[in-house]
Parts: sequence; C-alpha cells; structure tokens
Amino acid sequence: MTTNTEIKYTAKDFASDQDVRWCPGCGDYSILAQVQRTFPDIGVPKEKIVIISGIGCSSRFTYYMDTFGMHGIHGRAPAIAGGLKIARPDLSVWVAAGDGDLLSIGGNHFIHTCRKNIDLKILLFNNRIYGLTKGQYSPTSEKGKITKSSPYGSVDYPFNPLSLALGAGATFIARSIDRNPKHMQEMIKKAADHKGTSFVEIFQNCNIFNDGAYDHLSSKDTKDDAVLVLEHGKPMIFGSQRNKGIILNGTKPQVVNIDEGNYSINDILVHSETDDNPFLSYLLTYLSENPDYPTPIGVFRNVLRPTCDEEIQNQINYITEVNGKGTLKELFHNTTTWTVE
Amino acid sequence: MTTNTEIKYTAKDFASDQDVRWCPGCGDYSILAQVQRTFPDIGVPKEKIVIISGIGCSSRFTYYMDTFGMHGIHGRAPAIAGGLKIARPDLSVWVAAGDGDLLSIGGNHFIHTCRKNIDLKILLFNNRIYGLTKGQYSPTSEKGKITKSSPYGSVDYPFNPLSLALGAGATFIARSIDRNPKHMQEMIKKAADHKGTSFVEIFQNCNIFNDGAYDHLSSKDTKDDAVLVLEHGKPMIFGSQRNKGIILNGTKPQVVNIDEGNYSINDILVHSETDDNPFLSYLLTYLSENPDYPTPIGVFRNVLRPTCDEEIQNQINYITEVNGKGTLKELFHNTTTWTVE
Amino acid sequence: MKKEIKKLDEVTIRFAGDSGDGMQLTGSQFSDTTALFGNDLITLPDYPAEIRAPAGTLYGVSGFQLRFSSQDTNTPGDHPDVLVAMNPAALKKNQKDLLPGATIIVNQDAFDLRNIRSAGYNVNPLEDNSLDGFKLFKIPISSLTANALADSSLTVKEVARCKNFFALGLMYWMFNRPLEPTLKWINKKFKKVPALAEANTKVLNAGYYYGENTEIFETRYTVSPANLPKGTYRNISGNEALALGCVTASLKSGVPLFLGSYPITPASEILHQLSTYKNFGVKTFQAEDEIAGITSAIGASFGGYLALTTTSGPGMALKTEALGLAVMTELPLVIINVQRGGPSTGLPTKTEQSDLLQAFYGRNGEAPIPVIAASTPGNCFEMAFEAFRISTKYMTPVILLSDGYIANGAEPWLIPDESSIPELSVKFRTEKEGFAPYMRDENLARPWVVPGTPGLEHRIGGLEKANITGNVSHDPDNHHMMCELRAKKVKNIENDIPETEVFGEEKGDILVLGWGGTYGAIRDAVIRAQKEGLSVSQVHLHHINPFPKNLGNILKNFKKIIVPELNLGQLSKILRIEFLIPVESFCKVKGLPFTAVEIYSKISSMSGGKK
Amino acid sequence: MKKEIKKLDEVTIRFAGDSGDGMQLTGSQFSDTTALFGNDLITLPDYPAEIRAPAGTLYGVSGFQLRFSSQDTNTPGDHPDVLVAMNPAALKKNQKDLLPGATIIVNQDAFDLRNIRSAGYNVNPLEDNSLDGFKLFKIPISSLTANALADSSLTVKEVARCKNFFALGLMYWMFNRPLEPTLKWINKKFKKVPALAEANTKVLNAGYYYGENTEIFETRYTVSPANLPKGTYRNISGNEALALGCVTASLKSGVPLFLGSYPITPASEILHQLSTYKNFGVKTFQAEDEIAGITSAIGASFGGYLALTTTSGPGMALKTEALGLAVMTELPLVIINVQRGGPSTGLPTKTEQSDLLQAFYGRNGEAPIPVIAASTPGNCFEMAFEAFRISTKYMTPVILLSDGYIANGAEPWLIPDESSIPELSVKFRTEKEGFAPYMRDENLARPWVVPGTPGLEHRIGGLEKANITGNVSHDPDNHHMMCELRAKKVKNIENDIPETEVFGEEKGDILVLGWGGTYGAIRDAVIRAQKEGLSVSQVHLHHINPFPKNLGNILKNFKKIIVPELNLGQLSKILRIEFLIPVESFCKVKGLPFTAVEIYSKISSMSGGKK
Ligand SMILES: Cc1ncc(C[n+]2csc(CCOP(=O)(O)OP(=O)(O)O)c2C)c(N)n1
Ligand SMILES: Cc1ncc(C[n+]2csc(CCOP(=O)(O)OP(=O)(O)O)c2C)c(N)n1
Ligand code: SF4
Ligand code: SF4
Ligand SMILES: [Mg+2]
Ligand SMILES: [Mg+2]
Repeated sequence: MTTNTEIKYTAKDFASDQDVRWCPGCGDYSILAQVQRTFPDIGVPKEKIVIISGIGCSSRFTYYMDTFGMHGIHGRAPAIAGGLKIARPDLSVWVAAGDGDLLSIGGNHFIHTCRKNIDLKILLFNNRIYGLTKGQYSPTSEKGKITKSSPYGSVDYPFNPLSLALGAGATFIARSIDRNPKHMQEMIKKAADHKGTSFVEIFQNCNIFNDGAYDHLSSKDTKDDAVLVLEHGKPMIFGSQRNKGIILNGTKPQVVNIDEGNYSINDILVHSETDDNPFLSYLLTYLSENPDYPTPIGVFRNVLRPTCDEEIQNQINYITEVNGKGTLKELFHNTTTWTVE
Repeated sequence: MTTNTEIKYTAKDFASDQDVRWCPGCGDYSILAQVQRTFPDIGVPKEKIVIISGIGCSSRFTYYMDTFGMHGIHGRAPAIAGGLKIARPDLSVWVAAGDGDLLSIGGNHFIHTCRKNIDLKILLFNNRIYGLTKGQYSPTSEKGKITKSSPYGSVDYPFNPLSLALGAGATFIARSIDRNPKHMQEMIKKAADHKGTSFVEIFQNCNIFNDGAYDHLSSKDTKDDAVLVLEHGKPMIFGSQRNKGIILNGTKPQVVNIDEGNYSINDILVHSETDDNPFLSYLLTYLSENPDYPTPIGVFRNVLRPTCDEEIQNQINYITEVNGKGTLKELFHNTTTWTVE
Repeated sequence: MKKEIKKLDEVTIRFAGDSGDGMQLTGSQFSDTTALFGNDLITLPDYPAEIRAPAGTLYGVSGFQLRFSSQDTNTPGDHPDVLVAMNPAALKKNQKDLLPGATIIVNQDAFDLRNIRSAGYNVNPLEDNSLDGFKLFKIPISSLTANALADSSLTVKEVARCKNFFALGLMYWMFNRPLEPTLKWINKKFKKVPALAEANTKVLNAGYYYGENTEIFETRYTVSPANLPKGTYRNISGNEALALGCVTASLKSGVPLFLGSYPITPASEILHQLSTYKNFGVKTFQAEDEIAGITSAIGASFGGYLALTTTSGPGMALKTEALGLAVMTELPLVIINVQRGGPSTGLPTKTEQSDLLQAFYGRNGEAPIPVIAASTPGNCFEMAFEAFRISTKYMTPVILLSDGYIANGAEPWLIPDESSIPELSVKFRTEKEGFAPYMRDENLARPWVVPGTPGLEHRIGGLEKANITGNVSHDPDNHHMMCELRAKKVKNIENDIPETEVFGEEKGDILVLGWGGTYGAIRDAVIRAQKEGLSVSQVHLHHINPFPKNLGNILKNFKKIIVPELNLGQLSKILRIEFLIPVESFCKVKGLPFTAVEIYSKISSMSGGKK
Repeated sequence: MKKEIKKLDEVTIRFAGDSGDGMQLTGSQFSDTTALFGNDLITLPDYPAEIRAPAGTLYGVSGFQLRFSSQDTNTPGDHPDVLVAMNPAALKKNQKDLLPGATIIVNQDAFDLRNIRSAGYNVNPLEDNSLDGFKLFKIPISSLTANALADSSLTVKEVARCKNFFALGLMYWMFNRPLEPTLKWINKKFKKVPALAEANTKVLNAGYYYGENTEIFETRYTVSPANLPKGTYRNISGNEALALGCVTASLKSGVPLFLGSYPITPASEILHQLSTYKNFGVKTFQAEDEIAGITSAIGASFGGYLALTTTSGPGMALKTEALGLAVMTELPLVIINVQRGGPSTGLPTKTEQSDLLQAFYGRNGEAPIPVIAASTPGNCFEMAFEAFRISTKYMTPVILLSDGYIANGAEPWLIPDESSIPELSVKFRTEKEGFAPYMRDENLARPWVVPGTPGLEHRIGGLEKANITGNVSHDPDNHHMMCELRAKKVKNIENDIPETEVFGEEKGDILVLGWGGTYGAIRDAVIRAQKEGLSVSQVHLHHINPFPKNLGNILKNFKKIIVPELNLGQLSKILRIEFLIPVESFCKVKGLPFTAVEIYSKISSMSGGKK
C-alpha cells in the first residue's frame, strides 16, 4: 500500500452521492460510518481503494463509498477481489459481505482466499440472517431458529466464522460489533495494516428480520460480563468488576474469579495475536460457542506470511530479471523452427 | 443403519464387474481393497450402501464397487450424497473424493456437510495432485511444488484438510495411509460406525504425477519416527524406540524423550477422541504442518451430535404425529375459502 | 345522508405507500374480502428492491394493485381507477399510471415539507393544481386515525401504524364491501395483543364511517359478484399454487417430495411454503447454494423421491452443469425457474420472460430437456403437477418456467375436486430378472431403481453411457445413438400432451401467440379486438419443448402471427427454428407485465384498423 | 541391398500402443522431423480417458496420427496408409480405420497370450489370416531393441521403454527422413542421463538400419517437400496457438494478460502454456473452481488487465452466471471454451462442437455476447488476438470456441512477421472532465477506467444500470433501452469484421457452410468434389455472433446449403433464426472429427452425382 501523506481526508470524502437505502436502524449504518471514519487514517489515496461486494443488504455497501467499487454477484466477491488484487497489488482491496454471501454460497472462495493469503480486507456483516431475501436462516443462524424457511426451527448448526477462517489458514482474524464504534474503527484500522488476508467478523443487527441478536453483547447491563475484549500482551480479564479471567486447565479453558483468592491475575492467560502456532486462536474462537464463556472481540490472530499476490508478482519480476522481458520474436520462436526459402 | 446379521459377505461381494482402470501401482488400489475388505463387517446389506463420487481418478471408485453408486460431477459428491441421505436416512451413504474434487471445486459442499453433520462417510483420496487432468497442483500440494500449471513452483499454501473439517464443525475426523492396510481398515470401520459426518483423509500415492509424496510416512526406515499413531485413552508415544512423546507446554505442543529422564510416560498427553471441546483435535491436526512434529494418523475426533438427516426426519415425524398425515383436502383448504353456489 | 350507489362492471384499485405502511396487507385484505364477496379478481403486488428504504423516498414505495369484476378477469388492470396514496412519494411514483378522471385518495397529513422534498416535488402537489383532472380527495388519515385512538394505550408509533386500516375501511365503504372478514382476521391475528385488535377494529370502522358520514363523498360504488363456476374457492398466488401442485403430485403418486433450494427472489416463497408441509412428508433442504440445491435434489431423485429445485435467473445459470448430469443419468427432476429481470442480478424484484432460450439451450453438449410454462397463478398448480408427470414418466429433468408477475399475483382459485386429479403412477423397478440400468420402455424411459432394492445394485453417472448396460462407453457410434435417443425421448412427449386450443376462429388474419404469464393481458386484448370485429385469435402455449403437435398447422391458418414477449423475442426465435416462419415479435423488457391496452394497440395497428 | 524408392504425394501414419509406450512422443518426433524436412502436415493425437490404464487393454491404447504431404494439407487423413501397432490392443482398436492394402507394422513380441486376451482376441490375429489384404510386417521390436542394448547398463524396464525409438527409426528409414533432428532432441532431453541418451540413440539407429538391412522391406517411400510459402515455420497445436495469440495481444496492446482458470481437459494446456510466460508479464491464477476462474478474471479486467478465462463444456456451464455480470458491467473479457463431448462430463477426451447454442443463449436474461470460432490449430492464434480486439474495443466479453480436435492437433505454422500484426490500441480513460461510467463512444463502448485513476472513482455491478450515469436503476424504460443497447453494441460488430470468403464459385448448386474445427475436412471434401466437376463451394465462419454481413447474400446464391457439424445441428438452428432459410444439417456426434470422405460423400449424394 502506498502511503500518501499529502492528502488529508475526512470521513465525508468517502461518502458517495448515492442515498443510503438500508432500513432505518440497521447495523449496517454503523459499519459504513466506521469505515468512512477510519479510511482517512489508513494512508491510502482514495483512488487506490476498491470495495468489492456480492449480493445482500450488506453488499450495497459498495455504492455508498466514494472509492472504486464493484457490486458483484452473490457469493463471488472474494474471487473478484482476488483477481483484482493479484492483477493490481498496488491497490487496497476490500470485500464487504453478508453471512449468506460470504459463508453460504461464497464459502469456497472465502476459504481459498484465506488459504492463499491473498491480501484482501474482508468485512463480514454477520446479522445471522438473510436480509435482502427477507428473512431465511443463514449459515450463522443458531440451531432451532424459526424463520420463513424454517417454520419449525432450523436443524442446522451454525458456522463459527472465525474457526472456519482459522481452519482454512487465515493469517488475520478479528471480531467487532456494530454497537461499539470505537472498537470497530480499531479493528478496521488493524485489518488495513495487516499484509495478507484480513478477516473481520462484525456482529451486525438486522432490526427487521433478526432484531436483538447481539443485544446481550451490547446492552449496558450484560455486555461487560458477556464480552471479553482481547488485547495483545494483556491477560484475558473481563466482567463488570473486571475480576473474571480465563485460565487453561489442561486443554480446556476455564473462567475463574481473581477476587476470590484461588487465582490471581498472574494465572490468567495472556493474549498473543502473533503466535505462529494457532492453538490460542482456536481456543479463543471456540469460547463463543459455549455459554459458559464470554464472547471475545478484538484481534484473535495476526501473523505474517508472504501473500499470494506478492508471490505471483515476485515470480514475474524474478523470471523477467533472469530471462529478460519477453518479446514477440522470442515468443514465436520458443520451439524448433525451420525456414522455407 | 440397519444391522443385518443373516448375510455374510466377503470382499469379493463388493467387487463390480468393471475392470479397474487406475495406473498400475496407484494407491487407489489399496483403498479399494480395504473398503472391500471392511464392508462385510459394517453390518449393512449391500443394497443399502451407496457410493457417490465426483470426477477424478479417485472418483472412478464408484464403478468398482458392487453397490449402488453415482459418479457425479466434479466437486458435487457431498451435495448429491447429502440430498440422498436426507431423503433416505436408512441408507449408508459414502463419498469417495480426490483432493481437487473435495477441497478445490467441492470445498463449499464439504464444509457445509461438516457443519450440518449430515451422516455421510467421506473418504478423501489425498494424493496432493490433480491426477485425472494429468498433474496440476491441488489445494493440498505443498508450496513451491513444480507442476504443469506451476512451472516455477506453486505460490499457494496447502489446506490441512483435517483442520478445515474441524473449523467447519466436523464431528468425526481421522487419517490413514494407503500403505497401511490394517490401519485403514480400522479407520473405515470406525467411520462407518460413527453417526454423523465421518471424514477420513487417506494419504494416497499417485505414482505417475506425484510419486513418493508420503514415502517418509510409509517407508520402513522413517515411518516410526515420522508417524504418531493415535489411540483413544493412550499416551501419545511414537518413534522407533517408542520413547518419544508429545507434551503440552502452555499452549504449545512439544516432542520429548521419555528415556532421558526429564519426562516420563505420565507427562505425555493422553489422546481422547471424544472431548467435546475441540482443542486437542486442533492441536493434533496442526502437528503435521510442522516438521518438528510427527504426523498423526488415527481418529482425531469422534463426538456425537444429532445429524441433519435425522433431525429433518424427526421434525416430519413429530409434526405428522401432532397434525396427522396431510391430505389433499387439508392441503387445498389451508386458508380462507368461500363457496359459489 | 344517503349517498348515491353506482353500479360498475369492474374496478382497479392501487394502494401505495411507504414500505412500512402495510400496503401489502391492506391490499390482500381488500382482495380476500372482495373474493369472498364473489367478484372475480386479480392482484399484483409491487415491492421495492430495498427491504425498508428510508421513509418517504420514491424507491421505498410499495404498491398493491387489484382489479375486481363482475366478469371473468384476466389482468390486474392497466390503469387504476382509484389510487390510495399514503404519502407524496406514493403519489409521485404512481400518478403517471392514472388516466384523467381517476380517483386519488391521499393521506393529507403526510404531505409535509420533508415528505414532499423526499419525493422530489418542489411544491406541494396537492396545492399546485397539478392534479386537476383527477377526482382528488385529501383526507387527513393520520389525524383521523389518531383521533379514533385518542383513548388507546398504544404508543404514538403503534397508533401511526394503524392508519392503513383507516384507508381500508374507507375503501370498504366506497365499494360497498363487508367489514366482517377483516374484523375476523384482526381478531385472529392479534389474539394475543387485545389492545392492537381493538385499535385496528376501531380504525377500520372509523374509516368506514368517515365515508358514510362526511360529505366529501357523494357516490359509492358496487361491483356485483361475478358469475363464477360453482364450487369452493380460495385465493392463490402463483408461488402458492406451485407448492400445492408439487405436494399434490406427491400425494397422487405416493412418492414423497424433496426440495433442494437456495433462497432467491421471486422464488423463495415456494421454499417457504413447502417447508410448512412437514406432515405431508415433504423434505425441504435449504442448501448452501444453487448448485447444492439441484445436486441434492438429484441425490434425492436417485433415492426415489419426487425431486424439485426452485430458483430464479442467476440461480438457474448456476444449475446448468448439474442439469447435464440429470440428462445423462436420466433421473426425474423438476426445476422451477421463477423468472425475473436480467441479465445478471438485473432487476430482482421485477418480472421478465427472458430465460426461455436458456431453458432450451443453456447447457454444454446436446442436452435436451422438456420445457413447460405456467400462464396464471392458478395454472401454476396444474403445471407443477404436469412437470412431475412428464419427469417421472419419461425419466427426465423438466424445466417449468414461471415469472415474478404470476408468482406474486393472486387470483381466486376454484379448488379442484380431489378425485378429478389423476393418479400419478410411478413404478420403481424391483425385479431382478432382465434388468439393465439403461434398458428402455415404450416411452424410451429407463427403469427407476432405488438403493435398497436387493440384487439391483448399479452405478450411473455423467460420463457417456453404453446403451442398455449403462456402463461407461467411449464408443463413437454409441455416443451418437445416445444423443439421438435422448433427443427423441423428449421429442416423443409431443404425443402425450394435449393439442393446443385456439381462442377464437381457427383461421384468420392475426394469431396472437404467447406463453407464460402474458396470458391474461393477451386474452383481454384479444377479447377486446374480437369484440371490435377484428379477425384475431389467441393461442397460449403451456408446453414449449416439445410444442403441441397441432401448433404447426394452426400457424399456417393465419396471415400474421404476433408473439408478445417480455424479452427481446425468444419464443420467436424458437418458432423460426421449428417452423421456419416469420413472426412479428412484440417485445417489452421493462420489468413490468404487458397491459392489455399495449397488446390491443399492437393488434389493432397490425390489422390496419377494424374489419 | 538397394531398395526401391517410391515417390508419394502424401502419407498418413498412425502410431498406436499402450499409454506407457510413448506413442505421443514418437508421433511428435516424426512430425517435427517431417516438418523440418519441408512437408506440410497435420497431426492428431488420441489419448485414452484413463491416465495409464492397465497394460494391454483396449481402453489403454494411445494413438498419434499424422498426414504429411507435398501439397497443402487440411486434415490428418481419413484412413492411415501405415499403422504401427505396438501390441494386440493397438491393432484391434485401429484396424477398422484401415483400407485394404494398408501397411501394418506390429511389434510381434507383444503378441503373447496375455496381451492377445487383454485385447479381446480369441486367437492371435497375426496367425489367423484375418489380416490378409493388408501389407503386414511382423517385427520383433522388443527383442531387437533388447539386442541393440545388450551391453547397456539400463534395467530391463528401461530397455523396454526404448522400443518406441526402434519403431521411429524404422519409419524414418521407410519414409526417407533424416535422423538428425531426433538425435539432437535425444541428446538435449537426456543431457543429464547419458546412459539413456546413448541407449535411445542406439535403438533409433537400430530401427533405421533394420529397415535398410533386412529383406523384409522391398520399398521405401519419399514425399517431396511441399511448396509452402517462404518463411520461418514451427509446429503449433491449437492450444499453443491460443496461448501465443493471447500473449501477442498483450504485447501489441501493452496491457498485461491475466488468466483465471481451473484445469479441465482439453483446455488445461492453455493454462500450462501461459504459466510459463512469466517474463511476458502474464499472471496466471489457478482458481479453486471455474466460477472463481471467471470472476477473478472479471476482477482483473476491472483492474485494467487483458482478462482471460479458459475452460471446456461443464466448466463453461459453471461460468454462465458470471458471464452475465461481464455483460452488465461491460468489461472486456475473453472466454475460451475448448469444446469436448457432452452432455455432462460426457466424453472428456473427445472432440465435439456442441456448445455453440450455449455460447449464444446459455445465460439468464437478455445477455448478448459476441461468439467467434477457430478453424485450425494455426488459426487459433488469430482468433485469440481477434477476441481481445473485439473485447477491448467494444468493452464486452467475447466467447471464443475451439475444440479438442484442433486443440491437440498440430500443423506447421508460418511465423508471422511481427510488424504485420496490427497494434491493439487500448485506451484507459483518465480524463475527469465529462466522465460518466456508462457514457458511450461511437462503438457504443463505455470507458475503461481503472482503479488508481484519481478523481474517477465509480461503482459498477450486476444490477441494471442507468444509461450514462451507471447508477442502479429500476426505471422501466431505461431497462428496455439498456437491453437494446447491449444487443445493438454486439450486432454493430458486423461492421468491423471481414466479409466471409467463398471458396469456389460465388453461385452454384451446393454451399458447404461450416464453422470451427471442421474446416480441414470440409476443405478437402470440397476440393475433391470441385475436382470432380461438382458445383460446390465452401464458406467457413470464424465470426458467428454477429455473422459477417455478406453471409445472407451468399446463402441466396446456392440451391442447397449443407451444414456439417459435430453436434445435432446447432449452427443450422442459428441460421434458421437469422436468415429463415432451410439448410441441410449433416451431423456427427461421435466424439470424432469428420473425415473428408464423409463430407465428400454427403456432397456427392446431395448433388446426385457429377454434373
Ligand atoms: C446466485 C444468487 N443466488 C441467490 C440470490 C438471492 N440472494 C440475494 S442476497 C441473498 C442472501 C442475503 O443474505 P446475506 O448474504 O446474509 O446478506 P444480508 O442481506 O443479510 O446483508 C440471497 C440468497 C442471488 N442474488 N443470486
Ligand atoms: C466442472 C469441471 N471442472 C473441471 C473438470 C476437470 N477435472 C476432472 S478431475 C479434476 C481434478 C482431479 O484431481 P483430484 O480431485 O485430486 O482427483 P485425482 O484424479 O487426483 O484422484 C479436474 C480438474 C471437470 N471434470 N469438471
Ligand atoms: S433487512 Fe436487515 S440487514 Fe437488511 S437493511 Fe434492513 S435491517 Fe439491515
Ligand atoms: S494418475 Fe495417479 S492418481 Fe490417477 S490412477 Fe494414475 S497413479 Fe492413480
Ligand atoms: Mg446476513
Ligand atoms: Mg488428487
């Protein structure tokens, strides 16, 4: 990414001239606002930013940002974006996607993007529902959910998007929540800074078809006990009294109270984003599966590995250096030839 | 699965009348042999067994088994099989798939099958190459591999199929190797016994396009030090002297020698397939990523959860019990009606 | 005050308002009551693409049109006689469809500066004489609603949400309809929230008596019940009818139904409907994508289920590879494509007929598939049944085309006598003797043998099959023969489908030849033209591949053939291929259905005026 | 012993053996040498679908045919004059293609009981007189090879693998070709394994001198160099030529090439080739599936690359949804479909032309895309270049059809003079003034603006676009207009492509109208018919959508039109649509190319004999 120090943007510079058409109250507004607020600080001239989306309420995102953009087809945003980034490693390429878009129809492109570590910034608008098609359950909907397509309750288990990304080899995974603007801005900023696939799951409320899905994680009364805010190098402490912490008991995480005398802050697991071995990240992604644990937000994992796009470019540069830039003549004569006089 | 005690099959009963057309020496022959040897013991009448495959050398498997079968289209075997199993929970439905078939084009169906826990038995013939299309790199090929489509070395990182399956929520994952017939038979049998998605990765040698990929795991000289055979309830000991073991150091696994006095067998991690929390399984799938560790084979995880197919059937049974079996009359009159006389 | 009552033959009303204003509900309540009252009717909802766009915007306007009549009705009406506009945007968006003299009822309260601006007006349209020529009624619906609920415990927001019932009550008064059906519905719907039940009841009555008591309205209207065939009726939309038709096929064959599908507008409703029919043994599988939708259905078909997959345009494109597998494996499978505006994501909520050529040719290789199309909401029922009949009898995938217009539109449907519906005889082969997977019966169909049948283990797949044995075959002559056999099997279906009927004279100047959801508009136009003495007839196709056998002869009997289509001439192309005759394409690709007037004008101009 | 040397005009040889016998290598060595010698030639490899089927089986037979000539050559020959059969299966599989009198050379050593049985013979065909009528040479090739290498350090297995060079040496002798090119090749290839280099050299010579010295052969043959146009030549296969054409377009436009692809037979070779051209700036991306192949290419096109995706039948089906996106976004994109036998997985290694209708109509909605087709291996080069020319000039996806026959077949190719290849002028808009994403130039093309261009930020996508601004639009009239605009843009290309040429008289009894890889067989057949005085001409189409402007008039000048196709009549259908004329379809769907004789016979029977 090219750093551009001359131009100073404001959030408004990233707002396009199109009316925003989400339902009033939709969590997507907050994501749009945080992205617009963060982009002035990521150090990329706006003509070098491209936002690619698929289809869904969330995918309309592209139209509202005054950058380059493509509102693609359902599920294919990571593949379109991947092609673009490989062609043009100089660009900052973002994917805005819904849970249906990215994880249902687009699941394969998503996991292959993570595996290949293509330098894309993927924002998952996870509202645990199909918004645009008016309320069917999605691959992140909880089992038993009653929706238009599951009138007797869905029988499917949900994906844990972060576990899936990790299983696919992702180098950067993080989570935030629409009702926590500051935190989201931080995550967007870190995603932008990471070189490689950055995956940010954002809990997003769909107030029309799945209202309140994340209330316990954002309402004043409950959020402190329900959310564990991950900070690199810091012990995993949470709770309204900040007296709860996570320890590892063999291979099993456990919530303990550090005020009760059995455990002290020194026993508490210390978060590290950058462990090359991914166990800690796995452990953390699992926490939200189980009501006994808090739901972590923050950066779970952030490790560096050469990216697909740069490796392809490097190969080209290297071979061109060794063999010289190819010419038509060379191309035509790259095999046995003979001449008829 | 219906247990049928009357009929006693032999391996030959499962051989179809079609000539087997794999290259002489291909690891697929061993997989076919082990399946044919195991099926007499899984307690299912052969007319109730169905094998679904996609396209690839490995996918020809279907034709060689004298059961019901469908040689589908590339990548779609899990989806075809899923539909069949949901329709017909009474059948034992198997998927035979190559690494390209299951993990490249078919990756999405694979992860969703794992997530939904559809009761399919999936055998991955992982030769780390595209065989049938004559030797391109696959999503399990090692980075840097030189193939027809990567003349300067592939830039892609490989999937770890077991990590991917775990990340997607799989309930049974195991690994075996073509050159270890007894072990493979055991894995096939256990996969058959598990209720839910059973995923078995089989390391398979393609002697034409990727010969020797697993030599270090099967050759006499190296295999004992390179392979960790997992056994439920047993400590993770390996090595030609059986003096190496795995311990957990914080969140990091470590190989130690129990003969050198610092560690004893009691320090060694004990394998458990059935832990509800999946950290141990994650830890184990990761081992093969790193040359410092041995490659585990065996059952990594084996937990029970209601399956998609049975839950759908249960819902139908329950609603039918509550509302009675639907009739045409009921169907036609399920809304306001009026009569014109 | 006694008002004049005028008798009308038919009326078209359009309710329009913000997405949140409950216009779909208002419209369907009016329809239900009107149907119960005995009119024939057709409805046409028109949703915006956004779920709930910001209040007051043009693109947030939601509409519901219905036409009810004392006669047979074929379209929801070209131009509304009455427009109920709940805000300025609704007025702005819909005014252009009105003819001079139409009645406009507006919620005057909603015409504040902000809404006027949002709708893109510079000045208040109620005050600048721009509506001269219309019968304009400015009614402060919001305040009247609030007044009626002055004593209620509801919040201001909840009160505001009741205003559609005021409009509905007023319309009931104006068109002389009973309140009871809606009152009953209110009580059922809000059983658990008595405050809401009471409020809505009050407001509905308030609307009604506002009409009765104020002096604004001088006239009320009545439309006598239509002379419909005797029997029991229900309202049915196209998507509901498709679901019903599929379940009926299952009940009549005794073979359970499996749907593998991925949500997509405007087809999702079929998935929703079918997922409620659990006690009919219907298994619905919401797949991860359209490919898994169809391939899971192929798996279920192999397992002996009536297999169905449902989708729309872009989803259909994704299914084409798997369609080839269904062709090669010769398994029964029904694919319903509820067409919408294309190409690509196109106009997801708008109607179109532009997937016909894709249905014919959208696959690699020679992969013939029968294609049928539904013409009206009610006809969807029959076509779904027909799709399963053909598919199981001939062991073939069948593509059934519907479209957004008939999918969402609704009409009264004469519930068929159960015994009048034929049994669907489906045989699974269990006999070992003489069995081969690709042997064929007199219909060229291969046997359907399901896993679980002892001794009949066999393998099928997507590679070319040897005739009879079904083994993989690379034999050149076998391949040619199999390609021809598959083509012939489909072509032969022409012997098993009804001849198509000519509406009007069998010979004449002009034949209007249509297919799919354009039926109603064509029929109305043809009736009008015939009444005016033009030599015009109509043929409407339900079977398109193959065509009915008599079609070729019919075409020869007319001097000109007009083919109206909501595409750029796709059926016309197929007619040229099949019959090598020139036809006049009449194309509209606007995301909207034809109006009868458009087709009538075309007929009229082509016939050079009256005869 | 001095042998007689006979001069021939042309010869067709087929090498056949087990998949492991190295027949492809033998064939291509013979071809290279023959090309260097100055003959015109065409080659046709024929692989089995299995990678390496068990030795000795019929389905494991691999073949390589070539025809070389002192004249212009258009096909690899209908019936081999010489068959080299390395085992019984090779004999059995290929014998039926020989005419009486043909020469058969067999490796006698391979005719042991096991191999004879594997091939499905009951008795040894070399001993039951079943080959009477052929010139049969039984040569113990394996033993002679082993003898020649008696002193070598190679293993028995390695020795056995050399036997194809014996056969090659023998053929070099028989057809009077130099050994040097192959000797050179051996030395280069086995530079690092001198033992193998030496062994193969020995065996090649042994084969040659076996011909020279034994008394079995009385005659050797020579085919004089053809009178080819002056210049430098190379052998080129269709897939190589496609790769070269794409890179040439990139060099001539200065715009780098991006390929997004997923391996599939018979298209994979293009991916392989292009992934070697790194120093030409070519980026190849082996995607996870065909959908990612095309959508990554769309992304790259948006980024300002010449974007390409390559595939075959089933893969093409998977790309159809994304094709719609390319149509809607009006981005340049080339899609190459190397057709193979269908439907479904079909006959993956066999040739067919059955994806033409899919190319035209295989998408949802009205989604017009230009379609062009290559006719010969060499022509693939020009067509790839042409595809990029059209695609960038008109901002549109272009479908280029090839097929398995020309993809794998090879011919000498006159390397074009670099300066004779036109520049490909591609402009990226950078000017802010007056910019709108969907404004159009005189070709109706919208501007190509790539990310990174300051001030020109804009958004595109798959929803219907407003004319000029490119904003999402649900406006009915706009949609109709845009559908027509997109159609017109494609149709207009007819003004920018060469008129098609008639080979033969401009008027006459019969026109043979073809497209794609059937070119050579049709040309040979037409030449023969013309020589016999029949009134026959040929038109071969390279542009199919739109057709060349003069095609309609040409068609009118012939009494009968024959359309030979490797499908069930797909071009015929399009001709009927476009020109409303009856044509005679001549169809073959056998996974094999036409032979010239087949087409000649058809012409002859249709013309009722000579004139
Ligand atoms: C190929 C295809 N299949 C299906 C659809 C219909 N569709 C549009 S958006 C969507 C899912 C929306 O859910 P999500 O991705 O979670 O986004 P949200 O609307 O919730 O933000 C679906 C199924 C489509 N447009 N294209
Ligand atoms: C839709 C589609 N795309 C591509 C192919 C070509 N194809 C056939 S098999 C295969 C991959 C084979 O590799 P793998 O799945 O690993 O199986 P293996 O042959 O190694 O057993 C490919 C790309 C196809 N048949 N269909
Ligand atoms: S439907 Fe839900 S996700 Fe979509 S815009 Fe409305 S609130 Fe947001
Ligand atoms: S190519 Fe490889 S995987 Fe395929 S049959 Fe041969 S050895 Fe086995
Ligand atoms: Mg969502
Ligand atoms: Mg493989």
